[in-house]
Amino acid sequence: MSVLKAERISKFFGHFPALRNLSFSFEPGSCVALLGRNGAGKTTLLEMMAGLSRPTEGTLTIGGRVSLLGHGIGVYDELSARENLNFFASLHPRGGDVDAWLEKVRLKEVAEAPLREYSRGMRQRLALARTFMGEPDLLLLDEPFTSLDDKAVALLQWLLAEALGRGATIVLSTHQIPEAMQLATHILFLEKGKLAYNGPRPEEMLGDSKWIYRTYGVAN
Amino acid sequence: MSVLKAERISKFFGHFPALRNLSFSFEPGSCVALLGRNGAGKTTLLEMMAGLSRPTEGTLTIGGRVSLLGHGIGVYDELSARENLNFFASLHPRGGDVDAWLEKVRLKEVAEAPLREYSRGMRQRLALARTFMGEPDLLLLDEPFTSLDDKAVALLQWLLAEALGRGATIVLSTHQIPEAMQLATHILFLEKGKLAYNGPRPEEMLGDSKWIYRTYGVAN
Amino acid sequence: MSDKILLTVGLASAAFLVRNLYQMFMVLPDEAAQGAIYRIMYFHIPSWFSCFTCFFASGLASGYAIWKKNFRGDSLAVAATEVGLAFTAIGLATGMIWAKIIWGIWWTWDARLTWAFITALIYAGYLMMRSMIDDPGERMRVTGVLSIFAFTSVVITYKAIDWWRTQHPGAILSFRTGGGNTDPAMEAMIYQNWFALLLLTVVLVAVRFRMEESRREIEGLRRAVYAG
Amino acid sequence: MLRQAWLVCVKDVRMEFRGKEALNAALAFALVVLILFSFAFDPTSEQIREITGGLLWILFAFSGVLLVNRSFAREQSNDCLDILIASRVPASALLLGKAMANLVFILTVEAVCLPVFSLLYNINLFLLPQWLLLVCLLTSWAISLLGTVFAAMTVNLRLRELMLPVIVYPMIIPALAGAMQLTNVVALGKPPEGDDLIWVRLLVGFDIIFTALALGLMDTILVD
Amino acid sequence: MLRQAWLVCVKDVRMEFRGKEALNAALAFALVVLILFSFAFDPTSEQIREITGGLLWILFAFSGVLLVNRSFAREQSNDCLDILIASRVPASALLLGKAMANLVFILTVEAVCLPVFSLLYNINLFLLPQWLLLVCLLTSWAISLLGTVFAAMTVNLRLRELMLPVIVYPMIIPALAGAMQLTNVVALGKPPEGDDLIWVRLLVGFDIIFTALALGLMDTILVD
Ligand code: HEM
Ligand SMILES: Nc1ncnc2c1ncn2[C@@H]1O[C@H](COP(=O)(O)OP(=O)(O)OP(=O)(O)O)[C@@H](O)[C@H]1O
Ligand SMILES: Nc1ncnc2c1ncn2[C@@H]1O[C@H](COP(=O)(O)OP(=O)(O)OP(=O)(O)O)[C@@H](O)[C@H]1O
Ligand SMILES: [Mg+2]
Ligand SMILES: [Mg+2]
Repeated sequence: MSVLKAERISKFFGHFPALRNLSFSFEPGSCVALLGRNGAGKTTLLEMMAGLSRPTEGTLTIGGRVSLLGHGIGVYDELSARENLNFFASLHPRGGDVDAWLEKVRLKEVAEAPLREYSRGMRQRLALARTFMGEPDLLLLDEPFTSLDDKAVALLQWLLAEALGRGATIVLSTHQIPEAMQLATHILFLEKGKLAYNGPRPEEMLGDSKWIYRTYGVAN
Repeated sequence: MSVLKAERISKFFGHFPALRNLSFSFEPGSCVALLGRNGAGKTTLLEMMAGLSRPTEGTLTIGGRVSLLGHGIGVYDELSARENLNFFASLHPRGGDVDAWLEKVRLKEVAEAPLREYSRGMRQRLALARTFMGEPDLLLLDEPFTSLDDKAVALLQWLLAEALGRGATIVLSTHQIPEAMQLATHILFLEKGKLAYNGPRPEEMLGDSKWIYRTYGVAN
Repeated sequence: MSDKILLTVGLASAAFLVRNLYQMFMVLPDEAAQGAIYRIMYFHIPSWFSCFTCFFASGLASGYAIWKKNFRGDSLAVAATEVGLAFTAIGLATGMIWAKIIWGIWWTWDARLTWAFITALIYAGYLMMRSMIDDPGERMRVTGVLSIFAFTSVVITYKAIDWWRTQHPGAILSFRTGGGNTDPAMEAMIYQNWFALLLLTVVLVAVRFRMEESRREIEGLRRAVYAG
Repeated sequence: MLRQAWLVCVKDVRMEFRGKEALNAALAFALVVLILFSFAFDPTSEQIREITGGLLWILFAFSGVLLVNRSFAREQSNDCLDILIASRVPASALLLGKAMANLVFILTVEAVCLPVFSLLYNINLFLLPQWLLLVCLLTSWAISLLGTVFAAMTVNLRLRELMLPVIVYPMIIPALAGAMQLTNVVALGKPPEGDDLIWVRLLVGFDIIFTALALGLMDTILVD
Repeated sequence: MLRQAWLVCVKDVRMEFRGKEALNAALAFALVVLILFSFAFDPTSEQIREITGGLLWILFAFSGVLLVNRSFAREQSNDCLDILIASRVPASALLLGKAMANLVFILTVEAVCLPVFSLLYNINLFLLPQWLLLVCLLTSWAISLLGTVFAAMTVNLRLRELMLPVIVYPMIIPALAGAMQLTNVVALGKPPEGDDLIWVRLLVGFDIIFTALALGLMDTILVD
């Protein structure tokens, strides 16, 4: 079961407050778009959810199996696609069906070749398989749409929809708002480390990406 | 004077043809959007224009002062903003006015601090100053909109417009089509290393980013 | 610690040192075998004791800092390490001068000397490492662990004269030898001077600790300004 | 935890033995340094017997640290380390797994270099193979473990390839000193006895203390 | 071209002397290896005189390559090298500038290590300072130049930190062998004469040939 709950968490890098006093909680099946300007604290928050760092203050409760897609793709260049997935699957009791996933991201034919012979798109597809495999309860995605072409964006959106369908919780940060708005059910909007908006996705965001900056952003 | 002319250029990585038989030429004052799916060859082409690699076949003629903004930001973390700009300016006879540029990207107050204390946005602004300083004739930008927030995108677009205004040639690759279409005068559309479209920006692209994939892309 | 207490401790340490110097040169006689130069031992040995004390404090403070995620512990650890390194330098310098006079060479590679050098290098590495890590939290963890690991080398340095046959003299203090081969007045002087140096250590560490605290504060403020 | 450590170790070993790039490079490095040594120290003199252990273990310490450094670079190139931590693999399992894999690599380098050294310098090192093996195992574990711990800690450091030796070499000197001494003795065909047994005990103690310290502290180190 | 080389050199030196991180680390590395050596070779024996040159130049070769490696890593961290090439700075200017900066760094390390070595090993190396300086200059330029050339070539290699020593050490062995021999002679207070002058000529020739080769070839190496 996925739980995602933050109570008054803050994160300081030394004296510098990267996140201040955030509280939120989300139900399973939510897709949360994490928005905010450069340096607002999106990556910091996601890394904290992933367990890569701990809050300086407050408590962050995360339950269930967590899966992360950060800036790096998180697969090994020296292994083949199959070996990669096998390794990540074997780390968990409920690892996932490697063959089915190779099929899903259309890498079955080249599954034995080492990754360094893959093109960028193929590596990205493998990274997506690695992230979504094994039915994780909480998916953490940091700018997942970056440098994806139209097809890859479609694949990612399809995977996201599927995960939402089986009740997973998704948190994704992005600057490419239109791509994210199609699926987002909630929005967390950060301004300089503070929570400026936390709630369901407003209708206005569908057509107008900058609506949230104008409405909840600090005038500047 | 900026010249940009390719005659039947190809690029092979070993036996793999990354680019096949491209010919194009652009006038000063053009803003060329380089589009194509992941692995189509955009970065390869830009690197060739930048002189980082040479075509396997064909000739590529580049004239004037070239300036590149690749995936990395291309400034030194150990130097201050001013030292960075001074260094890059000093490499060229017509280097550019460092103070004016520090002002322009709003880094004047912190110009003496070493870069590693800067936030991501500040580093990006400095990278933009480095790229646009000294009136380069040919600007090569590889996915420049990636992970920029709304303000940074606006700054970049303003700088691009200014450069176009004084007659520079711009080539930029991107997957974020709406951001690029506002300025683009021409489009180079690559499909698996081949030139699928080369010409002025069609009106249709303004509202519909995927138009070019549908119209000139190989069915798939 | 308030300025007043610090000042008092500092003055006490100075007064004590002056008194000790008077005792050393005016009251205590020359040593039988070495002559006048033996007096350098009143600084050599207490310096190493102070140095070990500092490194021990650094290890403890580091452990506390990691365990409690407390940056004050981290600041204390740097302060103690730096002052400890200063005493290492004094220990090395006095030892080398002594060596030049007694042995005729500045240095030899016996276990005690070598390990004293290794210890100095490890703790210098600790300081180097600090300057290379920008993130304060990571800096605290990494150098904290380093400080804890490094203390093993202090232990080896201390025990080197027992474990190996060294050119460096063996134990002379009665708590290690069981007593008997050192003049009690001379031994007492060692402890008295150590006490004076310890007072000085407290003052130095406290001052350095404050500096580190405000440096951290400034760093944070600066980042906050730049991030905007 | 042991299962996950084993998985990590198997993955690392498989990755390396796939292309053998780092191994080959480390081997080549060791051989090149061997040649450098032959210019620095007259290799035909009898003196060379007395410094056999010293040469060998300096060599192994150098290439060992290079290998360890590489092993974390591999984990870092696509941010794989973050993924492992995010999917709740305990840091101690990671450390143990990687340390075991690095042990395998270091032992491989030693397995090649020892006979080559014997041949080139005309010194038979294998008079007491079981003792040699013991010394190699104990010391290589020390190098691998401490190397892995500090590589894990310095994984984000700009100057890792420079700082890693600066930190690791002084820390493993006790183990190296023991190994040098024991190798010298064993190369003469004498089983260690008397004073030399202290070095064996030192090696064992060193391994135990640091393994315990590392496993205990690791979980707090990797996550802040 | 010389102007640009000078600019690159000044920039590199300024960058390094700002934080002195790599220099400090290289110095610490050299000192640590000095200690390692003291365990490996009986440092109190008279024999040590005969291997002084060997020890010193192995030390300098090691830390030199680390410094050179670092100097390119710095260029690469934000893809700055690409920017320089793209803005038509000739590769030979880049090479020359970086080689000069690296020479400064290596000489700095030597300037600290030589007195420390003299002190610790109780050997006065400064009996003929002008000869020592000459040997240091010639050999350090060889290390710096060849190191910089190969670092430039391997700049995109995954295994650079491993491959660089493997390639550079064998190439500079002639220079190192000369330096070792000459340092041994000079440390005895004898100016090189007779057979030893051949080594001086070898060093000079080595420097000239490789500088010419590097400057000539560099423009074709960096761009593929
Ligand atoms: C550079 C050279 C030297 C170094 C690095 C050095 C280092 C040390 C160290 C680390 C201690 C530790 C204190 C302790 O044992 O608790 C010490 C103590 C001592 N040193 Fe030295 N030392 C040096 C030279 C000398 C010389 C030349 C002499 C006299 C000939 C000397 C005499 C002593 C004595 C008597 C002690 C006290 C031993 C005890 O009872 O614990 N040292 N030295
Ligand atoms: N390790 C660190 N040490 C010090 N400051 C940090 C560290 N990591 C992040 N910061 C600071 O914390 C703030 C938030 O950074 P974060 O990376 O979370 O922003 P972001 O919202 O992800 O921005 P972007 O859209 O640019 O990715 C920034 O001001 C950054 O400079
Ligand atoms: N150094 C190389 N060696 C071998 N193949 C390469 C190399 N660089 C690129 N390629 C291949 O050339 C093709 C074009 O790559 P390129 O990076 O130019 O694509 P791109 O259009 O920039 O894609 P993206 O949108 O993902 O950035 C890809 O199939 C890639 O695998
Ligand atoms: Mg981010
Ligand atoms: Mg690209």
